[in-house]
Order: sequence, then structure tokens, then C-alpha cells
Amino acid sequence: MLALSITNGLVIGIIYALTALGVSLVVGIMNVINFAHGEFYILAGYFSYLFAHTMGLDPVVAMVLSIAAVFLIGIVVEYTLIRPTYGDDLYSLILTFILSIVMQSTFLLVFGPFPNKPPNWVKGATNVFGLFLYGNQRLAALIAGAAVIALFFAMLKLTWFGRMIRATSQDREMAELNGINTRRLNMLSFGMGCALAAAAGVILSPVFPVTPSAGVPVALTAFVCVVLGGMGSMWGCVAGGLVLGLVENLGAAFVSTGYKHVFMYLILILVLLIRPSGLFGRSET
Amino acid sequence: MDMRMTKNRWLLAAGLVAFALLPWGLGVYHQHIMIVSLFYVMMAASWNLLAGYTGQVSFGHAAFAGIGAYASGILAAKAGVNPWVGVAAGTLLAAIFGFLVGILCLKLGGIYLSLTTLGFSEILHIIINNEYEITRGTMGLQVPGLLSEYSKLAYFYIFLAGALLTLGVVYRLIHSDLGLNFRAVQNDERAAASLGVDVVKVRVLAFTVSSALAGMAGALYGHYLLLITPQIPSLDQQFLVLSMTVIGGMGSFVGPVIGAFGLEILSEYIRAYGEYHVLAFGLVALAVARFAPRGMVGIFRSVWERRRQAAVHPSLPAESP
Amino acid sequence: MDVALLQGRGLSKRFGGVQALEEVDFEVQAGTIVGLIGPNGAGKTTLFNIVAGTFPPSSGVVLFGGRTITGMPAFRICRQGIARTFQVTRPFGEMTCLENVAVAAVNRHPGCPKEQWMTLARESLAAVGLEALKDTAAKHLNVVQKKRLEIARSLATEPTLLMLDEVLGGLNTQEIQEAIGFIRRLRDDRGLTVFWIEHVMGAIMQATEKVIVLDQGRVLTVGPPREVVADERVIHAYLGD
Amino acid sequence: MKKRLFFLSVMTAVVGMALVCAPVYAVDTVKIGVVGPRTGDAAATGKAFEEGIQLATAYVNAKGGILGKPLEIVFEDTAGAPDKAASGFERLVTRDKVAMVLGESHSSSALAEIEVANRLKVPFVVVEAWADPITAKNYRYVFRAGPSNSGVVKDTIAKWVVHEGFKKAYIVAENTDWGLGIAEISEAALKAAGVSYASLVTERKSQDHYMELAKIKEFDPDVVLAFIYGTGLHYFVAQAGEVGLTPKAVVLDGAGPPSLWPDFWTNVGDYGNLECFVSSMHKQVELTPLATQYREAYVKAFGQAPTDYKSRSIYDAILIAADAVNRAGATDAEKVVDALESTALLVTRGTARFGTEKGGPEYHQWMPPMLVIQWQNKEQVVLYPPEGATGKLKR
Repeated sequence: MLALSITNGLVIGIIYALTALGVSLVVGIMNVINFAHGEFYILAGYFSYLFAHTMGLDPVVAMVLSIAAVFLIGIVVEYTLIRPTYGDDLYSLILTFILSIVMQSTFLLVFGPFPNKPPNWVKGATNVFGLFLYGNQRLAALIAGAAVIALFFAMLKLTWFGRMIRATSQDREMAELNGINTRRLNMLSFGMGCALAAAAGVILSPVFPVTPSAGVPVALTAFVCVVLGGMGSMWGCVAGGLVLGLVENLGAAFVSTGYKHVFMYLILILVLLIRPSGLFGRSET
Repeated sequence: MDMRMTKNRWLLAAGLVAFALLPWGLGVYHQHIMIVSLFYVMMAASWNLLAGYTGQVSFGHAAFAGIGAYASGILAAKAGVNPWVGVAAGTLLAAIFGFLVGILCLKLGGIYLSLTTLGFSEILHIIINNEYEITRGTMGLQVPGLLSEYSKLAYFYIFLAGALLTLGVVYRLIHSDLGLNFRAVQNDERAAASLGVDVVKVRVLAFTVSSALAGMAGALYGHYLLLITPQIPSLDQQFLVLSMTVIGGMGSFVGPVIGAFGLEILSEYIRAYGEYHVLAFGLVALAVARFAPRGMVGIFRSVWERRRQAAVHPSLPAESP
Repeated sequence: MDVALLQGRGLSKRFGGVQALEEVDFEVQAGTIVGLIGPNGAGKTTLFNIVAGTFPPSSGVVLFGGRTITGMPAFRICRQGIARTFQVTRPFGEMTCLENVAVAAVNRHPGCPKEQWMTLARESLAAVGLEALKDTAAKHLNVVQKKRLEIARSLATEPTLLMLDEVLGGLNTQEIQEAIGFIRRLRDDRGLTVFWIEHVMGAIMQATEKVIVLDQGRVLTVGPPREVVADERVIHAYLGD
Repeated sequence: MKKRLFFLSVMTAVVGMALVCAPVYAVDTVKIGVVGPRTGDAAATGKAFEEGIQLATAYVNAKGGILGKPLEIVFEDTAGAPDKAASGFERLVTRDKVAMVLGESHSSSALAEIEVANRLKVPFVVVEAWADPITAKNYRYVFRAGPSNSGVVKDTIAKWVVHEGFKKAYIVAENTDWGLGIAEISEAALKAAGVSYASLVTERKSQDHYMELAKIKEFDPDVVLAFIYGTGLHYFVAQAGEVGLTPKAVVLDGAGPPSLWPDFWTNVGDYGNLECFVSSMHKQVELTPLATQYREAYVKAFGQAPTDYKSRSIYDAILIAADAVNRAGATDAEKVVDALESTALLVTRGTARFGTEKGGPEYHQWMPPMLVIQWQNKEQVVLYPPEGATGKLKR
């Protein structure tokens, strides 16, 4: 039981981290919380279903296409909705919240209330260390999730775009003084944030099929990860994801299955009380 | 100026009397719509106090209504407490929770409030579902009415009183010294702090009052529906309240009133289109928030101002909301 | 002699990897006008922000009237009697000029009758010559008017120490003279102490009794304006090599 | 400008009032209301109801309608939310002036609606809301032509568990009133039958059931009674297969329809094989000629065999309602209730008769027979009751 809950905690944690990275990126660069983050995740799941299942494309091609499509949609959303509100946190919160409801009801109209599931990449289950059976698709999701996270960090470290992101999330004014075009950076990072949500969506939808309203818990967990890890801190948010995954699964295994999701909020409240800047956040601006 | 003031006052009084007499000429169905609209007036006006006047977005306003409703409902249904006492207790409990959530996250700034209230509303949902022996979960808690005899007309007046009380509290607050502080914090919190405004205190106060008003609205609503369900503290409900305020006009006194009546009555008509109606609301709210962030009131006002500027008098007296 | 009204001891501030202030000591004597100058990025505004409580110093203390105010929140420091203006003005755009000033006045006299603080607000607005615009929304003002509004707001907090951050920017020669006269009168008539960041050197020369020069986060020199301007290190810091 | 603004607002008010007061110029019909979720998580049920309504209206009107007038159904959305359900119900009565109301698939909504029905004195026939108190409250105007929790557990699930000779059972309940309520009844029934059992509660919104499944596996049951409605069941079945709980243990879907939803097989893959579920419909088990007639009409109208049995449940209810009003000779509520009490009508699921003995949930209740069906290579095989069985349990 312990081994299973730790393994499952890590798998779920990596997935949480992947979802939360997009939120963290957008918060760090634009100081905007995207309440529709979960809906972009779901959107990617639907795209992937549409491309792979309905149009019969190869699952990998379908996944890449879905991420690209969501990236473009993210850029359009930034351009039309977020940009005009820039500097007014209040309106970006309200706009993305309304956007999330609009997207949910659109999903319901287009795809109906039933869950939609892109095809599995692999079948069956593996006996892990001779201790327990574990779904192969989940193991595949773990590997894919970890790979995307690694790729993202490599991009942060190695590319020009990554350096701009790190500079801007450290000190916006300095970055502007140094001639970084923050407008274009905002647009790209918002698109990137959505693309990260999409990556999580396409990786996870074969495990957890998407429904119109399934994005809400996804986004909530991502927000908790981000606050837990410290707003804008990328490593913090990965750590936050892992902590959440473990806490939830250990809690479900040894305390209560019905209150599984309350544990994460309890941790959140504790962190806010004791260390408001998050586990890995910088303590002041 | 004074003449106009008194004239306005008379007009307001006459309008109120006319409104108060309206349900006598309406059937049961339309009386119901009026009552629900008045509930939303309470919700939207109190949410507006927070979002429109101090610039913080709470996504837990419906949750606080839920706290009020469940507290009052459980007291009445399980302990036999008089529903009116229950309403008072529900209001108080919502205020206490508002205060605690406020001091937990308001010193950290606006985004934290939005996230924490969202989490708060989620926790509340899980608790309501899990503690079904007390709350009856999604089945809903059957509660007694406020009066021994069920009468739509009586409920209309109770809700009218509740709405007037809410609007009165909001009006008093924004027209007091505190109102100045509220607006200063919304405009520029750093400048406000440099002028001696205790930003955290102002926010916690606004959040506490706003939560208490939501608690009262929720408690009254529960005793009107006679059934308290997790629908009261749901995100859908939150969305509706937010849309009403945004479409009516955030940061204006009458905006939420217009929004609440407008959307509730509209939703009765487009109900037939079922699934399209949430989408339609969402799109309208999105368009308004994007292109007319001051809502319907803002649109009317800019038309009004343009007309005045075209008129002979160039001076522009301050518009009081 | 008397203890300085405002004192900083060993103030340091570090942002991430940048050392904005390092071991800064300074004094502002009561009833004087003290200038704070230095090239761009010298840490002048950072020092103001620390005194005003926008953020705490990484180390060091600030004393006001002999008592420590280090790390106090901004609103409490204001209530101690320190008022400041912002380099980039921060008016409450959606509120009228009178309301802008009233915010300051009402927090100076909490719980007092409206008449009392409204009078204070009106007087403060009149002192900077904005009474005609009292009902105009602050966002409609031009830059110079916004700076005046900020001073009016500061005065309405009835401060003992007024901290001005580049209030002369955008004024012509005649207006600068008027402004200097105005600031001197604040000191002479109201007994205010003024701590003043300014780039217009002429004004500093004319109005101040003492000048503190910052460069790269450190105090370069302190002294009467004439001596300071003649100091080679100061010329060097401003003009470079 | 001001004039135009004034004119505009007056126009709005006038149009608004006109809409409010507009008399309905329509053919003289007998109106019956239907309540059900057309939006929200259970919108699938609304779709099933719509199909049933279409077929039943055609059937009734082909036979001459009600009281010589055509039948008209007004379908009100509840969104699956009790408060919307209650106000929707009230709207049907006060605005549309319906003679009676049928439908509902959420116990929570039904419990809110029966209060309104009782207050407004309108006959209400509940179709697919299973909570016992709906009829146990013994309201004069409330009937149920469909299963109740205790009926399904006592008559079908518990008997089936004994019939198959299962020794150990595990009960998994979603944390809703329905899940927790039916789990409680099941525990009592299993205890009475001498079957050893354990149970746990799972969160309805949860997508990940690994930890719950690990606990269940430790108990090593023969059968898992899963009271999870909707998508959650699909996740549960798929993950039960992944962790190797099935096929050693058999999973019974206690809610029924989720196992019949179109995407069941895409979601659960091969792990859906050998899953069992409770249903009232199976194409080879047609207890009455009307059932066959219904299926043929369905295929004709929609081009495929019916999947969700809830379309047939509402169909039956409409037939029962039409029959009662015709026998009452008027739409008067008291007469209709009396007529309903003496119903003995052959519908698709058997002969509908409402209990009249007060005191328990059997009052005003007709419990249609339910089947336990197992998916065997994507074919539905009826396991229980024995008289309708088309095959044997496979493990």
C-alpha cells in the first residue's frame, strides 16, 4: 500500500507539476492568473481525440497538432482579451474566469456531456518491483510528463527565449530597460502557458478522459501547486506538484478517501499561514 | 442643486412604492422571478462592494452565501432554532469566515484572495458532500420557511427589505470616510498606503462586510426555497453573480441592481434554449468586460455625458453614483 | 546640538543579486531643507522607499524623532508624520482632485466630523493652487498638475517631514522659481522639514542647507551645496571619466 | 438624445411586458409537463427523455390523444440541480398550466419537486429517481413508476449476489446522497443475506481510484458493488482492470446507464469485458408486446436500437399518465390521483400498478422488474432474474 501510494503520488505529482508550470510561467511573466487554464487542458484533450479518434491520425501526430493548435488559440486569446487589460489584475481575473465558463459550455454543445478519450498508446499493466500492478498508460504518461518538464527547463536554460523569460520574471522593469520587448514576450509566454496545459491534456486524456467540466479541478490543483511552490518559481511549482501528489495519495491510503482533495487545501492554508511566499518563493519583491 | 436632490428623492420614493406594489398585480410565477431577482440584487451588490469598490475579486461569494444558508438551515432543521435567529447566526458565521479568510490572505494581495476563495468554495463543497448526514449532500437539506404560512407575497417583502438593507449598507459605506479609502485602495494601493490608508484593514473590512451580506442573502434564500443544496455555494452561482455585476456595471451603485434584474428576467425567457443560455450569458459578459468595463451603467453614462457636453453648459458637475 | 529628525544608520538593500544601497548613514535636521542627489541608479528612490516603508531595508535602521521606524508598514509611517511624493506620480485617477486630497485628510483625522477634514483637504488643494479643478477627475490632469496634486495630498497628511521625489520635472524657469519659493515657504511658515531628491541642480543650490550625494548605493559626500558641487568626486560621479 | 433614450427604455419595458403577458394562441391541447436534466453533467438523461417523449407523444396521439385533444409535452430543464428543479416544476404549473408532471432522474431534484407538487396539489409521477423517501413520504400527489433504491437492492442486487454464490462483497459508494443511501441499504441487505462485506466512500469528482482499488484488492472480494454514477464509473472500471482487481472479482455497476453510454467501450477498453450492470431493458428480454413495438418505433425514428433505458421509462410514464387522465375524464388533480391509484396498465416493462398501502416506500410505487446484465465480448447477457436469463456469469 505504501509503495503504491508513493508511486502513484509521484505519477500524479508529475502530472500536477506539468499542468502547474503553465500557470506559473504566465504568473511570473505577466502577473496574470489564467482561470481558463484547465479549459485549455481539456481543449487539447478534445483536439487529440478529434485528430486521433475521429480523423484517424497517428496519436503522436495528433498530440503535436493539438498542442500547436492550443498554442495558437492561446496567442489569439492573449491578443484579444488579456492584452487590453494589462496592468489591471482585476479585469484579467474576471475575463479569464468568464472565458472558462464560456469554454465549458462550448465544449458541452460541441462534444456533449459524455467523456471523450483519445486512444491509448500502450495497453495492459506492469508489475512494478513485484509489489503491485500499475497501468502501462500511466507509466507512459509519467515518462512523457517528465520528458516535457525536462524539455521546458532545458529551454529555459539554453535558449534565447528562455533567458528572456528568466530575466523578465526576476525583474520586469530591469528587463524592459534592457530592451526586452515585453509585449511580444507576454504573447509568447501566454501561448506557451496554454501549450503546457495542452501538453498535460494530451498526455493525460488517455488516462483520464475529458469532459466539459473536468477542467475546473485541474486548474484548481495547478493553482494550489503554484502558490505552494511560490508564485512564479518554476522549480517550486514542480516541487509543489510532487508534494501535492504524495500528500493526496498518502492521505487517501491512510486517512480518508472521501477527503482526499481536502488535504491539498489544508497544506495550502498551512503554507499561507507559515510561509506565505511559498516553499520556494522569493520572500519579497 | 438642492431642488434637484429633493426631486430625485421623491422620484426614488415613488419608484420604490410602485415597485413594492407591483407583485399585487402579478401571478405566482412572476412573483417568484421578482423574489429571485431580489436575492441576486443582494448578492451582486455585496460582491460589487468588494470587486467594484476595493478592486479584489472573490470567487467565494456564492460559498459565503452557502455558509449562511447551511448554518441557518442546519440550526432550523436539526436544532429547531427559529429561522430568523438562524438567519442572524448565518450572517454572523459568514462574517467570521470572511474575516478569517481575509486576514489569512489579504496581506498577500489580490490574486491570493481570488485563489484562496476558490479553494475555500471547493473545500466547502467537499465537506457538504461528505458530511451528508448533517447537510444531506446533493440531496439537499429541507428547511422550514421563515413564516408559518407559505406566501410568495410575504417573501417578496422580506427579500425587498433584505435588498434595501444590503443596498443601504453598501451606500453608507461608500459614502462614508471609508468609501474614500475603498476607492483609494482600488485606484492605487501603494499611493493609498503612503497617505496613511491601512490597506490590509480596509480590505479585510470590505471582505468581511461583503461576506456577511452574502451570508444573509444565502440564509434568506435557503428559507425561501425550503431546500438548501450545494447549488447555492456553486461556481455556477458565482459566475451568475459576477456576470450580473459586470454587465450591470462594476463599481457603480445601481449597476448590480440593473444586472440582477436584467439577467434574471432574461434567463427566464431564454431558459427554453437550455444549454445555449449559459453560453449566451458568458459571451455577453465577456464582451462587456472587454469592451465596456463599466457595464450598462457606463454605457448610459457616456451617452449622457456626451449629450451634456454638446449642450450649452460647458461645466461638468461631479456625478454622484 | 539637537538630535536629527530623521536618521539612517547602516542602511543596505539588496534586490536579488543587485546591491542597491550599501551601509548608508545620513541625517536630516529638523526645520531644514536637505537635498538628495546622485546620478541615475544611485539608489535615491530606494532610500526614499525604505524610509517611507514601501519595503524594509536588508539591514540597518531608520530613526524618526529618535525612535526606530524600520520595517513599519507605509501607512503607519505616514501617520508618524512622514509624507512623500512619487517620482512617477500616482494619483487616484478615477477620483476627483478634492477626493484625492480628502483621502489623506481623513486618515489624518479618523473619526472626526466631515467638516474638519474636508476643510483641511480644501486648504491643502488651495495651497498648491488647484482649487479650481477640485471636481475634475485626477486622470484628466497634466503632468505638472499631477505633481501639484501629490504635494497637496502630502500636505493634507499634516506631516513634520516632507519627502519630495523630483517635483520640478517639466517646469519652465519661472515655474521652477515659484516652486522653490513655495517649498521654502512650507519650511518657513509651517515649520516643515524637507528631504528632497532633485535633478535640477539650480534649485538644490538655491533652496537647500545641506546636500547628501549618493553614488552606486553609497554616500559619496555630505555638505553645504556649494562645497558639494565643487567636490571633485561629485563631478566625477556625474560626468564620469 | 434623451428622448431617444427614454423612448428606448419605454419600448424595452413594453416589449418586456408584452412577452410576460402574451397569451398563447395555440391549438387546444392537454398539456403534461416533464422535468429532467437537459443540461449539466447528466444531460445524457435529458436526451433519452426527449427520445421517449417523441415516441410516446406519437403513440398517444395516434390513439386519439387525451380527452379527445392532442397531447402536448412541455419539457422543463432542471440541470440536475434541486433548486432549478423546484422552480422549473413550479413554472410548469403556474406558467404552462400543465395537468400533471412526469419525469426526473435525480433523487435530489425529485425530493425538492415533491414538496412543490404537494404544495401546489399537482399529480407528479417520478420516473428514474431512486431515493426511498420520494414515496416513503406518502404524499397524496406523488407517484413513482420506476425503481427505488431499496427495491433495486432487495429485489435484484442482493438476490443476485446470493444467487451467484458470492461470499465476499465490497461496496464502493460515491459521496452523494444516492451513493451513500444505496450503500447503506446494500450493507443491511448483505448482512441479512450473510455475505461478508466492507465498504468505502469515494469522491464523485475523483478521476483516480488507484488508492481505493488497492484497499479493495487487499480485501479480495468476489464482487464489487460500484455505486458511482457517470464518468466516474468508467474510470473505476478501467482502473480496476489495470490494477488486476478484475477479472478475479466481478464489478457490478449499480447505476446502470453509464455502462450503456456510447463511449463506455472507448473509455474502459478491454477492461469493460465481464462488467455487470443493472438495467431495466434488454433487447431479448421483452416482457410485453409493447416493448417490442417500442423498440421497433425507436429503430424507425432514430436508426439504431435504444441504448439508455431511461428513454423507455419516460415512455411508460407518459402512457400511464394519458391513461389516468382519460379514465378520470378531466384534468382535475383529485380525479387524476384517484385514477392513478387504480391504474392497471400494460406498458413496456409489465403491468403498472401503484401500491396504495400507506406507511413505507411502497405507497404509490410501481417497481418494474430490473435485470442484472453482464458484458460478454461486447454482448449483453442477462444473468438475473433466472426466468429472464440468457446466459451464465463468466469470470
